[in-house]
Amino acid sequence: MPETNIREALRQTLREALQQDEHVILMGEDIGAYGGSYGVTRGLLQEFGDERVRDTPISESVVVGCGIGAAMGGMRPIVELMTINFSFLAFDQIINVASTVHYMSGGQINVPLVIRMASGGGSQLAATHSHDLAGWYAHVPGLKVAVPSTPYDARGLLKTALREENTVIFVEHTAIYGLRGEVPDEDYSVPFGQAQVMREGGDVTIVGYSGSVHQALRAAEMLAGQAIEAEVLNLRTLRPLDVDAIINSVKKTTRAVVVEDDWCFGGFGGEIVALIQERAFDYLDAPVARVCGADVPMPYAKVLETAALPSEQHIVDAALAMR
Amino acid sequence: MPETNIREALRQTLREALQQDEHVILMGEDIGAYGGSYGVTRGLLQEFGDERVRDTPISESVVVGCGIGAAMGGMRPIVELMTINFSFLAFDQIINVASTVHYMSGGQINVPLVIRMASGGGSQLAATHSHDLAGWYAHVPGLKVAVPSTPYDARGLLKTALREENTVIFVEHTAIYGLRGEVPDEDYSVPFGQAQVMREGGDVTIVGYSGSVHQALRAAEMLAGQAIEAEVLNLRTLRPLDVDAIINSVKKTTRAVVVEDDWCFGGFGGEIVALIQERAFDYLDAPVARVCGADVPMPYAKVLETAALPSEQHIVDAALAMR
Amino acid sequence: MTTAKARAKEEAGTPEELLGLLRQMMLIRRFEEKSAEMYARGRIAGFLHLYIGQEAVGVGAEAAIEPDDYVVTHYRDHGQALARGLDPNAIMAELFGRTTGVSKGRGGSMHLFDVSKHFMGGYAIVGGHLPLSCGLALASKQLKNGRIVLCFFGDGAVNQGEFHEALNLAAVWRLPVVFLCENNLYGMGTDIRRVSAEAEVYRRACAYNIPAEQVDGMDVLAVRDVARKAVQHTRDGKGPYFVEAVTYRFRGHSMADPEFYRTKEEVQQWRTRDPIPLFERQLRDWGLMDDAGIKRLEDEAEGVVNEAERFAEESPAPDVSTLYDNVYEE
Amino acid sequence: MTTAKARAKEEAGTPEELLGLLRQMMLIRRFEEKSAEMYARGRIAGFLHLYIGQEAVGVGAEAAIEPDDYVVTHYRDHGQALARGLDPNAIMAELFGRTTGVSKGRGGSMHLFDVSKHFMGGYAIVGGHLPLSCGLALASKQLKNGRIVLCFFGDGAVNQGEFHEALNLAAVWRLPVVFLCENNLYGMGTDIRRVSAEAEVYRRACAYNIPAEQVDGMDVLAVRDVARKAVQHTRDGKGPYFVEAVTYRFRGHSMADPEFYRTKEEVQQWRTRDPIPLFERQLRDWGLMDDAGIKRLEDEAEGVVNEAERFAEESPAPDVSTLYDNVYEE
Ligand SMILES: Cc1ncc(C[n+]2csc(CCOP(=O)(O)OP(=O)(O)O)c2C)c(N)n1
Ligand SMILES: Cc1ncc(C[n+]2csc(CCOP(=O)(O)OP(=O)(O)O)c2C)c(N)n1
Ligand SMILES: [Mg+2]
Ligand SMILES: [Mg+2]
Repeated sequence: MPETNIREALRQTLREALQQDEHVILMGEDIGAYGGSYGVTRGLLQEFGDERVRDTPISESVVVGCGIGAAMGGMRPIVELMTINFSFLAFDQIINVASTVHYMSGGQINVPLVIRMASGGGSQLAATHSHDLAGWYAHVPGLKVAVPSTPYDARGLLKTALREENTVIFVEHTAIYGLRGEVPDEDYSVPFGQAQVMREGGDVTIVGYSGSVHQALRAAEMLAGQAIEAEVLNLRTLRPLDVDAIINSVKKTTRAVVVEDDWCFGGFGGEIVALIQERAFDYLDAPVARVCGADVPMPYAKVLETAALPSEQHIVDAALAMR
Repeated sequence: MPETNIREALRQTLREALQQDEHVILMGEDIGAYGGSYGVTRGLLQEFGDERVRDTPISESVVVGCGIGAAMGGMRPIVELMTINFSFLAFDQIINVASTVHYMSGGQINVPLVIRMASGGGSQLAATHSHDLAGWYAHVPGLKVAVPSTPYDARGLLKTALREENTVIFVEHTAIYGLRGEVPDEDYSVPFGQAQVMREGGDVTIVGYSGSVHQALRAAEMLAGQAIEAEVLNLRTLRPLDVDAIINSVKKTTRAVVVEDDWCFGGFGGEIVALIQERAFDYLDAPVARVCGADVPMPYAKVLETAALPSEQHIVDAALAMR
Repeated sequence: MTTAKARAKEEAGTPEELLGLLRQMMLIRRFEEKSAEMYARGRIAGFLHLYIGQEAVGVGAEAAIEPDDYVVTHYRDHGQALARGLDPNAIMAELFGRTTGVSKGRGGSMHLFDVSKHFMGGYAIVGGHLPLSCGLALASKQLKNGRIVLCFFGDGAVNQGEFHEALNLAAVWRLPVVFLCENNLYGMGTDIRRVSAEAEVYRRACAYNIPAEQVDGMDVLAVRDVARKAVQHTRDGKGPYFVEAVTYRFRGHSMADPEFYRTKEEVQQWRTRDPIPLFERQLRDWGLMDDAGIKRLEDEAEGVVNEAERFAEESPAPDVSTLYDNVYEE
Repeated sequence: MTTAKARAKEEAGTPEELLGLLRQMMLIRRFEEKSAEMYARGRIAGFLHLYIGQEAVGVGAEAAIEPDDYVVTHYRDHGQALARGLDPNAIMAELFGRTTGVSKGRGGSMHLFDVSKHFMGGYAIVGGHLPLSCGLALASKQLKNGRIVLCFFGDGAVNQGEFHEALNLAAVWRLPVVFLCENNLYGMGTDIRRVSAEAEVYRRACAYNIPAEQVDGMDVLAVRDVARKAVQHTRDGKGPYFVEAVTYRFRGHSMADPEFYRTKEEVQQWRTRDPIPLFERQLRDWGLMDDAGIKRLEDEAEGVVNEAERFAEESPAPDVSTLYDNVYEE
């Protein structure tokens, strides 16, 4: 599949996992007969049958908890949650069980579980379906958090997730499922904790993840028109976080803008800012800026939703304000 | 009650609320016949009866959801959750309903609900009962978050919470329920969004909230012994946050240490650091430091638990490292 | 299952009442068809879930409650909102995302609110509003204002933990809630028999000792009558009541649904039980309706819906400067 | 309720088997008394929940399963851990927070784990481990390794959403789980009748079409026999089985409990049904036990428990340098 989109890259990777390892099972609401609410799992039920591809009741908590238990019991379950907001119904299982049990058991049990969840705004789904709260999961020791933004990463990070011995929260931004890009057919993987420089530049570092990487790239394009060369960093995973990549870039550029869809206040972007000022304090020529979602529950109306999401213009403005 | 402890200050305030307004009801697990798992509600069932003080099933989600509905229906419910970790079972109700419904309804509905929850480590309760995740709630627009650290604040902030028209997450640190202090008998309240300078100093600002304020104060004492005058700020509420108080202090001291029990990575402390560097960049003489809980699920064994919690010595070390 | 086939005309209700039920069902049907059209034309976005096929449930149930009672429901909420008497203009404007919408354009199709009508909202987390119904009922009970709560939800919601917790609490505290499950046999693309240990949903109330009944959700009078009984029970202070209305949605789950999971034949089969022609025929049998009457009601619905479209179309989108309004009540 | 009063000695089991049950119960009792003492002496901290009074449940149920089967339970887990054959030394060391503890001192009393014994853990979120039992059972089923899951929980857990979701899923997928509710009548200080719409817990299984049975939890043989039946059912691939064992805890909920919520008389009343003397008497009636035998078992338990104390006492506390170990599996 040389060029494909994120949805296909994920499906192909799930398919291979199902083919290669009989311990892999998929569980989730409407992943089978319906074909997946975002179509990622389409066709897999037909190909692998309903023991391997399991449509579940609308019971997020037991779906995740069952995934945890199955992982403890030797399986390699992959759970799909339709929307990150629904993961809050399984929050107890993720925070109080999946992330703690390896430690609490003195290392006896581990939970090789992948929890895929769709996130992000842009489709006018309003306040109960639109947020991107990957940062919350990244806060929790015991979890790992992958946030792909290209088809290449989607496949490569999912491969890594499937080989992990720990629980991985795998966040898929709904606005970019259809985004196309090169994906080698070979069996590659993208390691966790290695950010990617998507574009090099010496004037300002723009740090993004998931959907926001593309805004960052577009902003860099716009900035280039004003003779500002932005370096764009795609984090790929939030936990582990490639702090060195961020710091090295900022040491070079002396300025940084952090971009995320999530609310600014108390969000993950604050961590990145804090790390930069901790480790590159003497290099900074301006305060690190954050470009985030507006501090509101996501509104339905298009104009409001658009205003509530970060945009390339916001990034450009932030970068220009640093000169 | 001129001098009393936090537990008593809270009880007295709840008692007055029950006396003064028949719309006030208390709901929670074991708040009645058992007397409250931390004893805060002891005696209230006997005094007000089981219509006003309602023991609930172990069903955190419906307890909170019932509080939300009752608030919509004209009551002034106060819900107790035994431990912040249990609030994750009600996370859907808090994040997807309580915080959104005012906005989503175009301002028609509001949810004047107080959700009290105990938090924090120090009692060897291990990874399912010991964290302090107030910062997560502070991330969410639509919620307010109070984090008292003295008997005076406990009473004063609870009074404000009870007059709020919005949902308030009221976080009570279990390690300081017994902490004593002056509490006037008069009907005062502590407004949200106004931090308190607990100790003045010109050399370094220590920002704390909830339990960590007391570590900050002890650290300031120790630092004074080394001729460093620390200014200690008690945030009192995380949302709204008194950013001005923080910035003003840092502009004066040029150095800051942020202290919290929570995990550092991706935690609320990052927000404070980010705000400081955004708004006092040119004043800072050193990177803002964070002193937090260790990045591990809380261990049971005393030595490990102690090592996992922030201490006054950590704060002192961080302050000294800035010279 | 309770049906109303052999009912005598006299017991069914006054002619005005009966015509009112048909009028409401026809309005909902037309409104939903228009919504689909507006979605296709890009006027409406997000997820849009139509009520077509289920009209008898919302209309029948709401005919059994008083204006002061509360209604809460899920995201498939247009029908229940219209039956409750919300202004069709303001509903359509909401779907268009306009300031004149019932939720000022903030909520969209899945989140309709009208507090003045005690329509306490459509909620888009499956099962998430059942706890609220307990709270509203607790408030009513505590304030002794006599209001009961009518809580709609789908068959998909019954496997959520919040369903269980809510039913238990309502039973223990004898809260005045009528739990009304609209069993349309599918939760999104999932056949209830594949995910529910008990596919006869009303039987689940056994675990809470809540009286429960199944009713033909294609028969508006049957729904109304069972709902009346349920409402009376709760109003008498006897605690919650559970009603399962067996129904079917004729359209996809939402506008995005490819409908892989059911056959055309099955849909066709159910369409023969379309609640609107069924009730029409009943009224004709009773001599209360004729071709001209139907035509009149159709025209009326058409008029209301066209006016709603015009209203929505002409209403302003929210101003970006209002983005931060109503995050908090001051 | 199933009891075993009129049972013939021959059907009850071999003498070794029967003595083994008594031995286990006595060991648990003594272990728990020692734990209480150690708590009072500050050797154990955190929350400590004793199993005293409920010994027949854990011992009876675990006598019905195979070493390969899985056990999961809640925070009141010492008894079930001992019955499973976990090393008393390592359990006591865990309570002391020592590296030699079953969970290396990381979990404490509420979080005992021993994967080598397929004791998959004590979990301290009420209801939170029921979903895990489904997952373990799913793995067994999928891997066809014949293991079933025995899942213990209290009466307090049955009102949690996770209980409902787990029972439904187990039933729908016919998972080999025995759900064993230890109904000791109180969830912390809350009488089950005040918070549960159906206080006869086993009846709740009706909502999931899961076969269910109530058993006298003070009668170790009755528990064992019902558990055997349940285990056979699940092992035969017929799906989950629900057992309610009615029992009582003689001590407070945890060491911090002031016990305002129940009377001394009630406790006294239940103490007359103490499972250990009850079974002792049964064995005496059958001629399998006498004063000397009892003395021997008491001494044995005493010896094991004293050794556990010594072991724990002499074991090292974790080194602070290991704080970050096992956050992740590498
Ligand atoms: C907690 C949660 N999980 C999943 C979804 C996605 N979802 C939306 S509607 C739906 C099906 C609900 O079916 P049902 O309750 O039967 O209502 P119906 O759509 O048939 O009216 C699902 C799974 C959701 N909104 N909330
Ligand atoms: C989700 C959650 N809510 C509340 C608690 C606090 N809590 C611990 S034990 C307990 C009572 C449980 O009662 P039951 O299930 O009957 O078990 P028992 O203690 O009687 O053995 C409660 C409320 C908890 N641990 N987890
Ligand atoms: Mg349905
Ligand atoms: Mg109990």
